[in-house]
Amino acid sequence: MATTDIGPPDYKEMLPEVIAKNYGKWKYHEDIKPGVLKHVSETGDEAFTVRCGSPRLVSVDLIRDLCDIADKYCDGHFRFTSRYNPEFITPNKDNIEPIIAAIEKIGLPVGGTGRGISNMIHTQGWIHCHGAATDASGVVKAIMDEMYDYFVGKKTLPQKLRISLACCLNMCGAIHATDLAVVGVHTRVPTIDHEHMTVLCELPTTQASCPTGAIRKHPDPNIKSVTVNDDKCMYCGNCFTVCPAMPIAHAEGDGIAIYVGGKVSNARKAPMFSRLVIPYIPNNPPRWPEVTSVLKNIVEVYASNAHPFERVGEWIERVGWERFFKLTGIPFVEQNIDDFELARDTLRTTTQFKW
Amino acid sequence: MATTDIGPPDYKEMLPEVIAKNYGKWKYHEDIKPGVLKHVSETGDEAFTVRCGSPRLVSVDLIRDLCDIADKYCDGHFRFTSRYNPEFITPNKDNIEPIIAAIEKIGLPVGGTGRGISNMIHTQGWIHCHGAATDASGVVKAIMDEMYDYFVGKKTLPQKLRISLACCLNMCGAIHATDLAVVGVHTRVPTIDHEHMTVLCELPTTQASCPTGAIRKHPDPNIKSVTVNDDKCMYCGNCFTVCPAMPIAHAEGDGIAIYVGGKVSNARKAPMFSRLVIPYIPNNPPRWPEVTSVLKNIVEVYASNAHPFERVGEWIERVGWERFFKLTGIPFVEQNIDDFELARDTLRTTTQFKW
Amino acid sequence: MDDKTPMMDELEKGPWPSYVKELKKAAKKSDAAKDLIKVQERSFEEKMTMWKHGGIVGVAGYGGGVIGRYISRPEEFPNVQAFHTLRINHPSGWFYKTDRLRELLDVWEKHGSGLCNFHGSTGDIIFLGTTSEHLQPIHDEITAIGWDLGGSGSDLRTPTGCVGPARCEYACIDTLDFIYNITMEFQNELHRPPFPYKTKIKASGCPNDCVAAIARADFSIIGTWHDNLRIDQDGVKEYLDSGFDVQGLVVNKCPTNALEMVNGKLELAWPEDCVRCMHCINMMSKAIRPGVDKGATILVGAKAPVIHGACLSSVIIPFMKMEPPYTEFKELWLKAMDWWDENGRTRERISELIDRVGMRMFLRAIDVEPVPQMVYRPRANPYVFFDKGV
Amino acid sequence: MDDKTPMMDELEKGPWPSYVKELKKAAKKSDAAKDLIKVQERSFEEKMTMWKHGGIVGVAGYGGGVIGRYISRPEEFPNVQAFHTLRINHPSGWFYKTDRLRELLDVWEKHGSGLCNFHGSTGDIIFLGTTSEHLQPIHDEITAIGWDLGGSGSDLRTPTGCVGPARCEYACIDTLDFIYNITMEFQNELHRPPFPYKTKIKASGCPNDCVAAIARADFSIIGTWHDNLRIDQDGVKEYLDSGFDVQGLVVNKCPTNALEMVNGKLELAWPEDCVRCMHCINMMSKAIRPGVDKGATILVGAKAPVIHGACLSSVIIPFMKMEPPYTEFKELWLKAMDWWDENGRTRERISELIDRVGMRMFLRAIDVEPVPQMVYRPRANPYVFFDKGV
Ligand code: SRM
Ligand code: SRM
Ligand code: SRM
Ligand code: SRM
Ligand code: SF4
Ligand code: SF4
Ligand code: SF4
Ligand code: SF4
Ligand code: SF4
Ligand code: SF4
Ligand code: SF4
Ligand code: SF4
Repeated sequence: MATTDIGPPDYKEMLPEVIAKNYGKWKYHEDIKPGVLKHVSETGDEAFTVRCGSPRLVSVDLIRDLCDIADKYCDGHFRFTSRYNPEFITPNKDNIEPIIAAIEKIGLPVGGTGRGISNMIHTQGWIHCHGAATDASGVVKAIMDEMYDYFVGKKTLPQKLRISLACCLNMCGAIHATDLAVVGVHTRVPTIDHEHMTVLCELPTTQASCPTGAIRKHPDPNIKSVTVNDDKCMYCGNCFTVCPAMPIAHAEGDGIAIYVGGKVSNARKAPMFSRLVIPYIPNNPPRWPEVTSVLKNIVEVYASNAHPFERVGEWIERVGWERFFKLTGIPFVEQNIDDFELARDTLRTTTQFKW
Repeated sequence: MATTDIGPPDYKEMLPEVIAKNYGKWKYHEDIKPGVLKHVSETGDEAFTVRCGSPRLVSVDLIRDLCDIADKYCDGHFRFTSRYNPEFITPNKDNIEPIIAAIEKIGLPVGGTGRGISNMIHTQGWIHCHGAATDASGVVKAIMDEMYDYFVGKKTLPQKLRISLACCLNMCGAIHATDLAVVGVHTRVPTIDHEHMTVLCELPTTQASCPTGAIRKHPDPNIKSVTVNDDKCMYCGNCFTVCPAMPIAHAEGDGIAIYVGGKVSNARKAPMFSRLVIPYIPNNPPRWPEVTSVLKNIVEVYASNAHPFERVGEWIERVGWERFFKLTGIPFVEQNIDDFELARDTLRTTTQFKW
Repeated sequence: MDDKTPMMDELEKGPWPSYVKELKKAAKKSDAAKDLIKVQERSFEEKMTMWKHGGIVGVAGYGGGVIGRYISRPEEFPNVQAFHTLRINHPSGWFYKTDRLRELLDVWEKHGSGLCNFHGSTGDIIFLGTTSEHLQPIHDEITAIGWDLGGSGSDLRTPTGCVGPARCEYACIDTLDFIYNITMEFQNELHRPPFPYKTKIKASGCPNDCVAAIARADFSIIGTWHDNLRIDQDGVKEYLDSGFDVQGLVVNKCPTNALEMVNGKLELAWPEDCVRCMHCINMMSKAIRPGVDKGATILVGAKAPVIHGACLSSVIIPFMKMEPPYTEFKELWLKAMDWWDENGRTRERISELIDRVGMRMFLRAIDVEPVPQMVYRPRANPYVFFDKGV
Repeated sequence: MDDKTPMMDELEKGPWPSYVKELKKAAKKSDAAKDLIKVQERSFEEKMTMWKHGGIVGVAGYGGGVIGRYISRPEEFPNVQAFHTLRINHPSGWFYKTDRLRELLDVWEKHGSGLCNFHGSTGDIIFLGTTSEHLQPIHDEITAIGWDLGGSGSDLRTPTGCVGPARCEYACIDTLDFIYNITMEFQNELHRPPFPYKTKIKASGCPNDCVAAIARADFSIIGTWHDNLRIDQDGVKEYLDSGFDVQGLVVNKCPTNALEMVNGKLELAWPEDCVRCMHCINMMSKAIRPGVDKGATILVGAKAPVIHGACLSSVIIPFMKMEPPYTEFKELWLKAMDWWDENGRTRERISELIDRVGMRMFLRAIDVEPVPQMVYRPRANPYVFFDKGV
């Protein structure tokens, strides 16, 4: 009989000494330099953190390399952040530079703190998921190569800027509230494999899966299958999630949409959803140059227009979306206008707007 | 053969001389005193306007009295405002006091301009409508007696405050965007007159009329009628509007709800909807004292808390609805929380709030 | 039943003018008005309306303009057994010449209760209470003296506009002329209900929106300007000299911080940020005025709650010049009506249709390109149609 | 088919660390990893995923923790024919001791591709790619060394919390202890999918919300305080002396204007207006701190778009003390789960159920009184239920 339900290891065992000792006693922190934080405790203790980037999809060897660094400088402990970044914590200021050197030696960039761009939250993409409308790791690599200077602190921004990616509308990164969201999208109606429908799928579940009610029973009672009303289908792929007999991926139709201006922190403004600015960019592996260049443009326009400490969404809401489209030169198209369930609240019910 | 389609009289014939002459040439205006405006034209001409209140539901005699005043002081012209108030316009400053005296003589109050409370937009109520869940003219009289000082300028407010009333959810005054809205509401499920159903009503229309889909075909195929799912019915009375066999009025159940904070002007803030603050107050004719006292309370709390030139809704949105409920002492109840189609957008998706 | 009406009598008291007094004045000449007081008293006692659904009544050749109304207890209130209302189309801006108005009142006194609403909340004069036999004579007699019925039923309702250029320095469009022009042009749509449901047009001369167009009309025409507002520094000086707090009450309250005080001058420092909200103009009417390139923003969709909740109108055309004969507007409106007519369900207002099928369908039908001015912000959900390909 | 992977090779270039290099490292020891590179190259060529829907695979006694995955072209890529992932529950706060972690990696290298995600976007360690036969042995071996699977399917997913008191001066609750405590308490709910659909819990120590709880968890626990934030004037002076623009960057940016500079002192002049947004604290961590009466705001409902569009969590309990054993929270959560379980449809998240039946039903089920803190603003529509009478 297998052991079950033992749960994860107790975190207390995992804490570095300086952390265990000063747990709950931290007083303030300072940004020492890009990638390096100093936290000061009420006990007078100091903890220095060195953060670095990671591709997230890693070999066990890379993790072992990280362990080596931790063993050498951090009493055998390290952690990851909520955005996949390894962090090395030490009470010893003199360890900072050696840790940085060790990190750089294994090919990782030190950075990701402060007013710049941290690592991208992302998902599986073509590496592992059956539903992916675009790749994840490949696109992320292309984007982060472009944004590198903002990670390592060579360039800074008015405030933190988060980029996230999900390879389909399931949005596994929950990236619906992020400064820049990159989302894989289908744009073709699913095809239907009537032959395997009943073997592979439960018809009522399949019908219920459709947000717009586009899926109906097949009109021919002899065919135990469904039909899709093309006019109502907006290619969300939710039917495919529950029913493999409705494949939706399409080499020419699949691609990427860009959403902008979300945030989750409650600082200054309440959390905001990201908003669709570019409905479709075709997949263009291995470097998705159209995607990287629109993101670069948005980041630069933000950098030169926002007030200090203003997140992307705060800036846009202050100046207005009409101004955002003007400044970035992104064309406004019918897809930008909501027509789903809460659409009405997005319509501009005032004469107040900018030209 | 009757004459048809001649339309209303040409407005040009209806204009007072000073208006016709300075049409489109007005330069600025001044508030002379409560109820009196002065408009100055680029030609140098001046027009003085004296505005007064009216019960809206009037006899021809009262209109003839107004005509008399107009004949005497305003070259036989006068107008009404979009809130039912008669206005007398004269180029002659010396006419102001005589006009005021004449107006007061026929029992009307001079006022309704500037930062106070103007006449109430309202509807028919028990005077004429079959759907009324409360009266209109009676409630309006009771409220305006209470608000009189704000109309005649004895008391002023931070900014204009509009009160409107509709006697059922059809909201004929379109009062969904007014500072204080008084709305007649039913709170009981309609009864069904199965016997007369098919004579009086079209079944599909009746079913379609229900916003929540509470109306179904009668399960017994022999009964050509409908049933109502009590759990889904929120007493909107829309079924009764299209189907007389579904009466919904109920002496004990009918009453008044209070909505607060709407506006239509685009000044400073975009137009806003009024929001439910008190879901139900029983009808209490002839003076609806519970209604008048809650309105008075809200007006006074607004008067002593808002910034200058801040409308009710602007004030509340600035300080927060939690503060509004605290300051007014109005209890917050489950009905205040939206559960209709756009409910999600009203939920507080942030940790930012006041205690 | 006794004839005492204590609750009605109570409402004769108090400072606000009393409608009960009006009822009583009318009751002196009209039995119907007399009964109406009793009806009202009974409603107060029983906390219920005494009225039934109206039947179909009207005048020859028209499908609207009359609301049929019957009492539920004809034995008790015989004189208001039938008590219909007529809606009389007001002149633009609700201006009246007394002789013309008196003629109209005379007709009503002859044929009805002598009670009326000045005005109904759509904007008509309401003649309140008469019997079926009188309807046609009333119509014949009022048309003979140059008046006509307003709208009711599934038609274009009586359009209304603010006082505008007649007495307001802010007017950016000629609301009176526009309203009169379209009322005359669309007499057929107004009198013979051709649509899936009612539809309304209201016009305000500026964003203050004094006829509440944005809340109460399917088509809301609101005056605005496309260039910069005009500031007269002498005027500013006057305000400053008078002690008026220009910085606190004007500059600081501009919603987009477009204004600035520079060396005692008030400047539209960021003209491209001005959203023409009117606040500074309202505060300093002697010193600040709209620009000179005037026109209107056209917004669509306001209505009351039934069925999907109340709507405010939303921007469809950010800027349209509004000169007679208003061809551009009329073509737009007719295209919109055609589309609604073809696609709308019974009792579905145009905003509900837009909600149901999507704004893009509406824009295509009226040949209008999407612009960001139409929305506060783009969609958050990813449920996007590409029916024209990618 | 040739073995060249030019597009993969391209992604070895550039300054950001390359996942392709990681794949290649793993490929040295694992044929599956080797095939994975080819799979990825083929996807790049064909612009399509090569993966099929997963079948049901798992470990004894558990209903979750494994995602089954098969390749659509087993002939072409035989070594990834089956390529399942395991989700390993991380320790609170993602802290690791290297010896414990190395043991875990060894198990994975022995039984799988040697590729992993540190971490998955829910927060698990993801072991990426193995065959069905290896699943049970992996589980047996990791439990033997003190690790366990995380969640998948219709269960409580692996809860996560921010670094909190371990290294953050802002923490108002002990996120690490709380997450560990509930993870242990609800092992059954985590391993044996009992619900209509997945459900998530995340905890952040303060409103900065560094685990995005408000956007990514059905239950979002966010630290806050009920008294006033604390200002140390010596600290303020230091900032001022350093030339930091306290007025412009802090006072002026407070969303509710609760702060004021008075004679060189920074004061919370309107304490009742502070909405604990963290901005001033973030800006001046040496001078401003949360209050001392600490606890959490509990918000409910965040999720991704499927089916009704994405949701953010909304306030359910404005303030709850969070002390071990967290009984109040656990009772609340269990009541909510019971209600969801009884009323939720298949694949309906709790926020979708709340939307469908109304917040009042949820509040009644969890015995919570409505308070205005739950909403930005009250309803605008008049469609109100009175099922408990008036
Ligand atoms: C380490 C980490 C928590 C963890 O448990 O892993 C963390 C740690 C800190 N966060 Fe964070 N945040 C972390 C993810 C987040 C997230 C979540 C996310 O990015 O997915 C958010 C919400 C982002 C959003 O709104 O979209 C987040 C919003 C903040 C904010 C609010 C920023 C704002 O103004 O909106 C602050 C305050 C600030 O930056 O001044 C903050 C501040 C901090 C401080 C300064 C807190 C402290 O005193 O120690 C920490 C160092 C910040 C830095 O990186 O410069 N942290 N922080 C996470 C690092 C992620 C990374 O590797 O980049
Ligand atoms: C006469 C009338 C137009 C008409 O065609 O009949 C009118 C006339 C003027 N309005 Fe108005 N408004 C009139 C209804 C409205 C309405 C509609 C309503 O109340 O139903 C509104 C929208 C109200 C709302 O937002 O809910 C309205 C919002 C304004 C505003 C914006 C106020 C604000 O700050 O929100 C101004 C500007 C101001 O007050 O400074 C304004 C300003 C004015 C000015 C000063 C314009 C001018 O320069 O002549 C006029 C005199 C105002 C006064 O009463 O002190 N008028 N005004 C209407 C008088 C109604 C009445 O009898 O009380
Ligand atoms: C007379 C008037 C109220 C008043 O006392 O002023 C009125 C009276 C009625 N309205 Fe209205 N509406 C009146 C202005 C409005 C307005 C305001 C406006 O036009 O600015 C609205 C809100 C704006 C809108 O159009 O949505 C309005 C929204 C309704 C509705 C709800 C329509 C909707 O789509 O939500 C109904 C219900 C219906 O159409 O079945 C309605 C239905 C009715 C009916 C015909 C009752 C019915 O169920 O058929 C009422 C007849 C009452 C009677 O017996 O006299 N009435 N109605 C107003 C017309 C007077 C006039 O012509 O000047
Ligand atoms: C592995 C992971 C992505 C990653 O690369 O990090 C992932 C992968 C999958 N998710 Fe997810 N989700 C992952 C975190 C999330 C998150 C983020 C979070 O938890 O913070 C979300 C958004 C938050 C939420 O719960 O709504 C998320 C929302 C979804 C959804 C949409 C659920 C919804 O209600 O909208 C689906 C669709 C479904 O459940 O059928 C989904 C379904 C899936 C499936 C199982 C595909 C499917 O259709 O059944 C994916 C398996 C991919 C594979 O082959 O490996 N995944 N998924 C994440 C879990 C790793 C971990 O345990 O640490
Ligand atoms: S976002 Fe979609 S495609 Fe990507 S991992 Fe999640 S379910 Fe799979
Ligand atoms: S892709 Fe989405 S919208 Fe289209 S049929 Fe499938 S579930 Fe419905
Ligand atoms: S609001 Fe309702 S009850 Fe009142 S007049 Fe209009 S339809 Fe009749
Ligand atoms: S009153 Fe409204 S909710 Fe109730 S059955 Fe009638 S239409 Fe439906
Ligand atoms: S809407 Fe503008 S133009 Fe018309 S009356 Fe009001 S302030 Fe004047
Ligand atoms: S009109 Fe409004 S937005 Fe424009 S400058 Fe004046 S106050 Fe500012
Ligand atoms: S959420 Fe707050 S307590 Fe937790 S790490 Fe972020 S700033 Fe610190
Ligand atoms: S925490 Fe936020 S709301 Fe409170 S005083 Fe500081 S900046 Fe203002």
